[in-house]
Amino acid sequence: MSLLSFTPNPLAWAVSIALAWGAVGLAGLAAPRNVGYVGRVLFPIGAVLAVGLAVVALSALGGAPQSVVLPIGLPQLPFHLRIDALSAFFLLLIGAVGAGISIYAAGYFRPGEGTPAGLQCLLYHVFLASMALVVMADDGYSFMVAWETMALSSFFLVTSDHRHAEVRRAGYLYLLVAHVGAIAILLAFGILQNGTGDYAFANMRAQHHGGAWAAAAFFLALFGFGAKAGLLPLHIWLPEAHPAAPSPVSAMMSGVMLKTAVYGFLRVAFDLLHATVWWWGVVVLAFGLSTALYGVIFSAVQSDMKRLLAYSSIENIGILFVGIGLAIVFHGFDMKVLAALAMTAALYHCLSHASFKSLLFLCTGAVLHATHERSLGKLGGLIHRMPWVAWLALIGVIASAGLPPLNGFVSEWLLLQSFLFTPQLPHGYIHMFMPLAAAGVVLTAALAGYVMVKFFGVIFLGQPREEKLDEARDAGTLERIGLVWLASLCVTLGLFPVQVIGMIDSATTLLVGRGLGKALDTRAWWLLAPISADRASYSPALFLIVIAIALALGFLGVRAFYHHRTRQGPPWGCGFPLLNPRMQDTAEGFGQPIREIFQPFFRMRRELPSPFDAQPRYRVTVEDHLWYWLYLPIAKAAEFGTRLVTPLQQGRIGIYLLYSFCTLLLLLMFVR
Amino acid sequence: MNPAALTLQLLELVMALLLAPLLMGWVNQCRAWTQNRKAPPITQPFRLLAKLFEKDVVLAYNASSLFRFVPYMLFACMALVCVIVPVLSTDLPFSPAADVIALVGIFALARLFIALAGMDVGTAFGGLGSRREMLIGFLAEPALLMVFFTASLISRSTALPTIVESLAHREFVIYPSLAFAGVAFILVSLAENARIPVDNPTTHLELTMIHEAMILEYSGRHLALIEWAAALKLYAYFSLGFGLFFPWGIPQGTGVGNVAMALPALLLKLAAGGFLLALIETLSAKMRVFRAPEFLGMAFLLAVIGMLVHMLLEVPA
Amino acid sequence: MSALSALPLSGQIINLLAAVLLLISFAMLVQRRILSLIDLFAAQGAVLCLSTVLVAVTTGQRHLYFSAAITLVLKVVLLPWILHRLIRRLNVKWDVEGLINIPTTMLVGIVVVVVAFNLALPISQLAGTLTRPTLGIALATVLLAFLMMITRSKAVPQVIGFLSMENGLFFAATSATYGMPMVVEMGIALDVLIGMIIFGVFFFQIRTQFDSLDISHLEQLKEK
Amino acid sequence: MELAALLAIPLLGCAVLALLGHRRGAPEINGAFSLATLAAAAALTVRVIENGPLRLWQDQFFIDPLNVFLVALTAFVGFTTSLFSRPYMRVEREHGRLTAGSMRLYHSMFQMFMFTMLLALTTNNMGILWVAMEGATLATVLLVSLYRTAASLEAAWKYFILCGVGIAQALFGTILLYLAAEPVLGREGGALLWTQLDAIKGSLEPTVLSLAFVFLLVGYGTKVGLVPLHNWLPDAHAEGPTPISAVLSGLLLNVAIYAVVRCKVLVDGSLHTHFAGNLMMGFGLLSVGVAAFFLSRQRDIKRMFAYSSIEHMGIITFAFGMGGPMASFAGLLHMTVHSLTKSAIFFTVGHAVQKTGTQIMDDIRGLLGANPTIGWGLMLGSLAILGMPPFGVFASEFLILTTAMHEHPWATPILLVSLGVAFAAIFGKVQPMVFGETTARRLPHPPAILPVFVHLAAVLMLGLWIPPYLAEWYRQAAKFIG
Repeated sequence: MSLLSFTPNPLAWAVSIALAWGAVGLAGLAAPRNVGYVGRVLFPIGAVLAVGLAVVALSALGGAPQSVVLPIGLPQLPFHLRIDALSAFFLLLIGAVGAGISIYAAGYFRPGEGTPAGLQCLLYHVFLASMALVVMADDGYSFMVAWETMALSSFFLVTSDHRHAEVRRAGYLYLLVAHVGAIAILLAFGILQNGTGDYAFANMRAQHHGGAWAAAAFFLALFGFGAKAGLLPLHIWLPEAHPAAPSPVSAMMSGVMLKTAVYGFLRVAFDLLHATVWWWGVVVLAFGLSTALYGVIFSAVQSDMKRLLAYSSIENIGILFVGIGLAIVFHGFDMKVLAALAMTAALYHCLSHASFKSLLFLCTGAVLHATHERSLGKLGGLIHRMPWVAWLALIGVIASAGLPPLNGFVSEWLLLQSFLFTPQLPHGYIHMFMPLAAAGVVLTAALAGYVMVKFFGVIFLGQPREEKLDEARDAGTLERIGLVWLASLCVTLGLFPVQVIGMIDSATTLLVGRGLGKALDTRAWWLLAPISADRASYSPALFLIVIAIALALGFLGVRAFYHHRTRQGPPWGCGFPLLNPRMQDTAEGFGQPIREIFQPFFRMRRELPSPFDAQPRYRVTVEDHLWYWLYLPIAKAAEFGTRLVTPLQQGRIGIYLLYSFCTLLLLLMFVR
Repeated sequence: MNPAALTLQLLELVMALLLAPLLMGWVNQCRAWTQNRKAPPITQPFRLLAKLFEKDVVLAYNASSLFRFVPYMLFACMALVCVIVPVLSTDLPFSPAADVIALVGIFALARLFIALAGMDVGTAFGGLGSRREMLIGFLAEPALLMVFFTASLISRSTALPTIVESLAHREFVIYPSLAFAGVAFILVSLAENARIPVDNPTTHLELTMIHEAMILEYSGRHLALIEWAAALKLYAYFSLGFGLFFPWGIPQGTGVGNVAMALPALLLKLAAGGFLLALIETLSAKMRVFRAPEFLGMAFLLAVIGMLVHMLLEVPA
Repeated sequence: MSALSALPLSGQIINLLAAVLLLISFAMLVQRRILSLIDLFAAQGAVLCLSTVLVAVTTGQRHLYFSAAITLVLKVVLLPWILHRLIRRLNVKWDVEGLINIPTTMLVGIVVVVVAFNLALPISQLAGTLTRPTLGIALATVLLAFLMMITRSKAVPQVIGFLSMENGLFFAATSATYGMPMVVEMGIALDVLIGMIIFGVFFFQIRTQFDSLDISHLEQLKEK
Repeated sequence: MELAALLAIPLLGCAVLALLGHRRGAPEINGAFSLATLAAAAALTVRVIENGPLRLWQDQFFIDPLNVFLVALTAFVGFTTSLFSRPYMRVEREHGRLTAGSMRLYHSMFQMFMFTMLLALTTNNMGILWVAMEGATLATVLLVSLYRTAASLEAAWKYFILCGVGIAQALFGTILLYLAAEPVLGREGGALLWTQLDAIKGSLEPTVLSLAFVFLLVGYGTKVGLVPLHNWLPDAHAEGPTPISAVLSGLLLNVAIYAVVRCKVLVDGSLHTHFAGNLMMGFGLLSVGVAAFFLSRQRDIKRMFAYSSIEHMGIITFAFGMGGPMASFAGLLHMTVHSLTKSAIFFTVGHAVQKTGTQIMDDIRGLLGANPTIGWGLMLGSLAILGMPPFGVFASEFLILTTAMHEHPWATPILLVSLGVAFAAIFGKVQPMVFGETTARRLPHPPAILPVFVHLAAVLMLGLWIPPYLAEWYRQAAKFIG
């Protein structure tokens, strides 16, 4: 850490970096259509700034909180900014992941696509800066301003290709849900300020709320932040918006923006409300678990690669909230160490998901650029044409499937470890039901593996399903740098959990009052044993070493004792000679078992060919029940509301006068 | 990390590499006997491996580098599992690298790779096999975890050495929960190891095959490695089962005497277990792929009941 | 009874005039013919003027003479004359067809009067004026005019209703407080005059546009 | 002196433009007069900043923190509207939709309208306030029917009748107010002067005042456009020329609210209950709710934004009804930002309508492609009016909602639903108009984009930083609004 202490004031640095992002964005307007300038100059600068932010955040993680009051904002309510461990943690996430995405984006923009590059540059950097400000904001107003600026800039980024109706629809849905969520958050702040008129978080922290008020604030926050994060009934915008956006933006939204929602929730639930009621946690956990299952099941039946990833993001958010819910439960029963364990799992998963999901989204971006195809049904065999992207994507896939020795597994492992303690909860029912939730988490993780096999296998393996895929080109240099950066993040996070947990321990301590630091077995730097080595341990480094040795020995052994002769020939396929690419398993086919098993989850429509069709067609569409059960009824209710008020304005002046007359009389009666 | 332990660790690995094909052979023999067939020699799997290693590899034109990488990866994963699961002693230097949860992770990692390999050449069968394999996988994992949960609730640990120690070296107690968990574990093992009634390791019938469908395109040394890895997997499941449910005979120390005592116990257990497997395979029929969820759902249910029973009966109030 | 007899004669006359005012209001409410409606409006203005003069005489409030003069000029002479001219120019002498039939209107009107009286009761007890009992009648006049505007489907009667409402307000001002301050009175009068001119403009515009003054043509702007 | 100029300049402008309004240079003359008015308002503001509140001409006029910023705002929006109307009205004239006479009427009445607004704001006399409010109706009613189409005629007729009748109720209320005050202040004591009334409000008879307030609320509330008295508003906004829609929405409604607030202060002082506030909260909520549901039915763009004005008036009324320093502060801020934002929106709408030749939203597409500045103006304006930070509308909504959440939590679900529905409706309609493939054509005169972005910049600034003296005025005004 001494290396990093060159920054005397992390807050000042972080704010300057946010401002510098703004400046970089504005510089984009100087030559909005000059892709070379915007891409090769401005975006790399943004990436360097992001790295700087990550460094600053690292140095702030261990340090004391710092705060500053800016001379802008409302008169009694200037902008308060503050960096404490929690903000620093999320700044680290934004910086580290943002750097990879920025450098990738530098190579991504091509002339003549949608919104001018300069404008995109502005929006992109405003987006980055607003995310940084969200996690630094220390009062309700500045938080909301940064929060909505973030929503707005990302909305414009999502709709940068606004000539397509479905992109517009996606953007609309996104901003609508975001806005409704924002109002809920705002109301939560309204409760938290407790009539003092002081919206600074310091004041909210000091307030004491009655049970009902606190619960109201908590659930409003859950609603508001859940809407942004994509928690179950409010997830509907996510699979629309993320695919519609340009890939770097999808990566940024999925990888980073969703985490700001998690940040907001943690801030309100733990820091401001102190999360002392255990059943809140049960509710959060239930929502999280159903979100995770829902997300992964839907993800498995998608046939658009970006939608698939978007649903997978929903799943991961669900897992995150499971961790948070569990932490609240433990915290509510005052089991601090266990709360710290669950919270560490959640925070770790934030980092993990941010790195691997942005990596995967960027890979889809590369594929999209190379092939102009998003539909899984038209891809295939790209590992031959795009080996860089394919192998880097494989890292993301393994991480996303939650497999050792990469980062996805670490957080999952921590989460399951904390679930193992749930039978100790001093409450009937809960201590019996909780372990079942663990099974749900495992089911989710296993399904995630299914999804990832489908994702990787259909895109990169097999034979190309279309002729034009033969012309696909691998990602450019800048794009590769971005991908490698993120992939190495995944690997680092996967291999050095002890160090990473040590780093984020201050954030955990801030949230639940206790870190894992003391409980962490420090017998060996390579061994992760959160409670004690007897209890459970995991060492990814050792893991990797053993596998590597076994791999090498196996490889060399076979060569040494036998031979390495290889012949090439046509595929065997049980002796079937007329193999063509259309005979491969399709994305739909791969999803078929899931559709069968989880049939009640879907609203499915199938068009089966009849035996006499000259051109037989098979089509299946899978839709979300919630859309029909929840959103359309809401839309209908709104429609009903409109129909209800419409007679008020029916054109006849006599009737209008009658309204005034009746109003007057009614009020006069009322006064009497 | 003392040299004795390291030696023991190596010994355990070598033993696994040797015993795994033998176990395969033993199961096949038992099956032949129970089915009134003439049994092949117990070393038949070794001969098969040797033959495959000798043969040339025939690669499809469009096989990718991933395809050639997977057999080694698979083999390495299974080797790692065998390093971790205690069979001769609980004092293994590599054992802390992974607990039971991580073990599930390794199996899943191997599964992911083989499923990807199955899709690589782009035949109709490969993809089909991969998808079925993943289907079985995601159904089996929660059940397996519940089994581990029960076991680790008893021993308050997920580290395998600790579980084994707590069951084998504390005073003897009957845990009814373990009975349920054990049955569940057997069901999961059958599914995970491509055994009847979920899969049939000996068939190449399109409609039913799962594991074989994925490895159709492999040949020569690649296929040998995969077969060996499959044998290792079976062996690993056996030793896991013994560690969780019949840990008696696994010593704590690393002394020669301890190991000498542990080896016969292991062989005995393997022989019994192999026979049991053959018996199950003989007595049951392969079921439709879509019955697999019911089958594994049953496993899950049993594991959960086991856990609840543990909470009800075995936790001192 | 004793309260009534305690009132001076002028007060009693004003009460009578107020009653007449109310009567005229009712008459306007039920009147079908447009020309008679204008006459009634003029009569209402005359009564108003008379009562204002009477109050002025009784109380010695100078500025009330002025108000009375304005009323006389504006509401008895000028506006009826303009209306008559308009009617002639626009050639709209048809009978007025109400939206609600007349007995119903009358019933509603009676209810409105009761309400108005009851509302005005507590207020008028506070007023320090001679004419305070008539505040209820003023309010009733306003509300009846309102009712008339609601029930009429032609432009001219609606405007007359509007003007009648203005009368009621004026009467209220007189009865409650002996009139508003001069500046305000002037302003109100100016507004009424300009309003009337604009109404005239409108009549022509509407007539040019729709060939009639039936405001049922003016029901196109609505939510569908 | 400044006040005299402030009132005389528009009056003079009215006279001059009545003569010259049809000439080529008339829009410039109009702009010059508006600029002069703005200068006078600025001078007055400076003087108030230096010397504090003023009372002039035997207390007949007064400037206090509540109306000084409204005066400045009115003059400012009046000026920017005149800038906007310059190219707008030229295009209308060249398309033959307007005659020379109507140009004269338009310019003259525009100045007249400004005069009545400023008079209503600065007068201390509740009676004059009424006269000025009625005058504002009269000045604009003929402008609404400027196009002489059937629809515009109908709109103007409804506007006139409904507002006329409404304001008549306000007169009755004023009379009752006078009735209550006369015994205390006497006839010569200036019983209609607000400052006097304010001084003795504690001794006013509560019964009379509560009745008076009902009449005043219904009367001025009609002008504010409170549901169910709002029916004239969408018609008038949609059918008149767009500059008039801009000033109606941006200024007239503000002034009407101002009148209501003035009355509320007196009633509160007399009653010592929350009666007036409760009434206003009720009306406010009803307006917000009903207007929000109306929004999604709209096809005409100006009509839609008219309903949006009703919604925002509802929010402001609710805020003032809630009372307390925070809510009143927010209400005042909301008045300011709403009037700036809404007029900016109408400016862009005006240009967009001229470009596409239709007010039907389904036929307006791809403004961003046709003219990026108009497109962005409309998009940003709409987002601002929908309460997206960092625009100022959000600042006030933030304060209003958070205060409501604490003090009247029952109201927040209504607000939440209404704001959500309003967002869905407006944004759902604006987005396809701005985005997508274009349908617009070129216009002979370059659009007046400056006013739009000046307004939006001001609104943006108010969201992030409120100038100290403005904040101070708000605070002081909020203090006596209570």
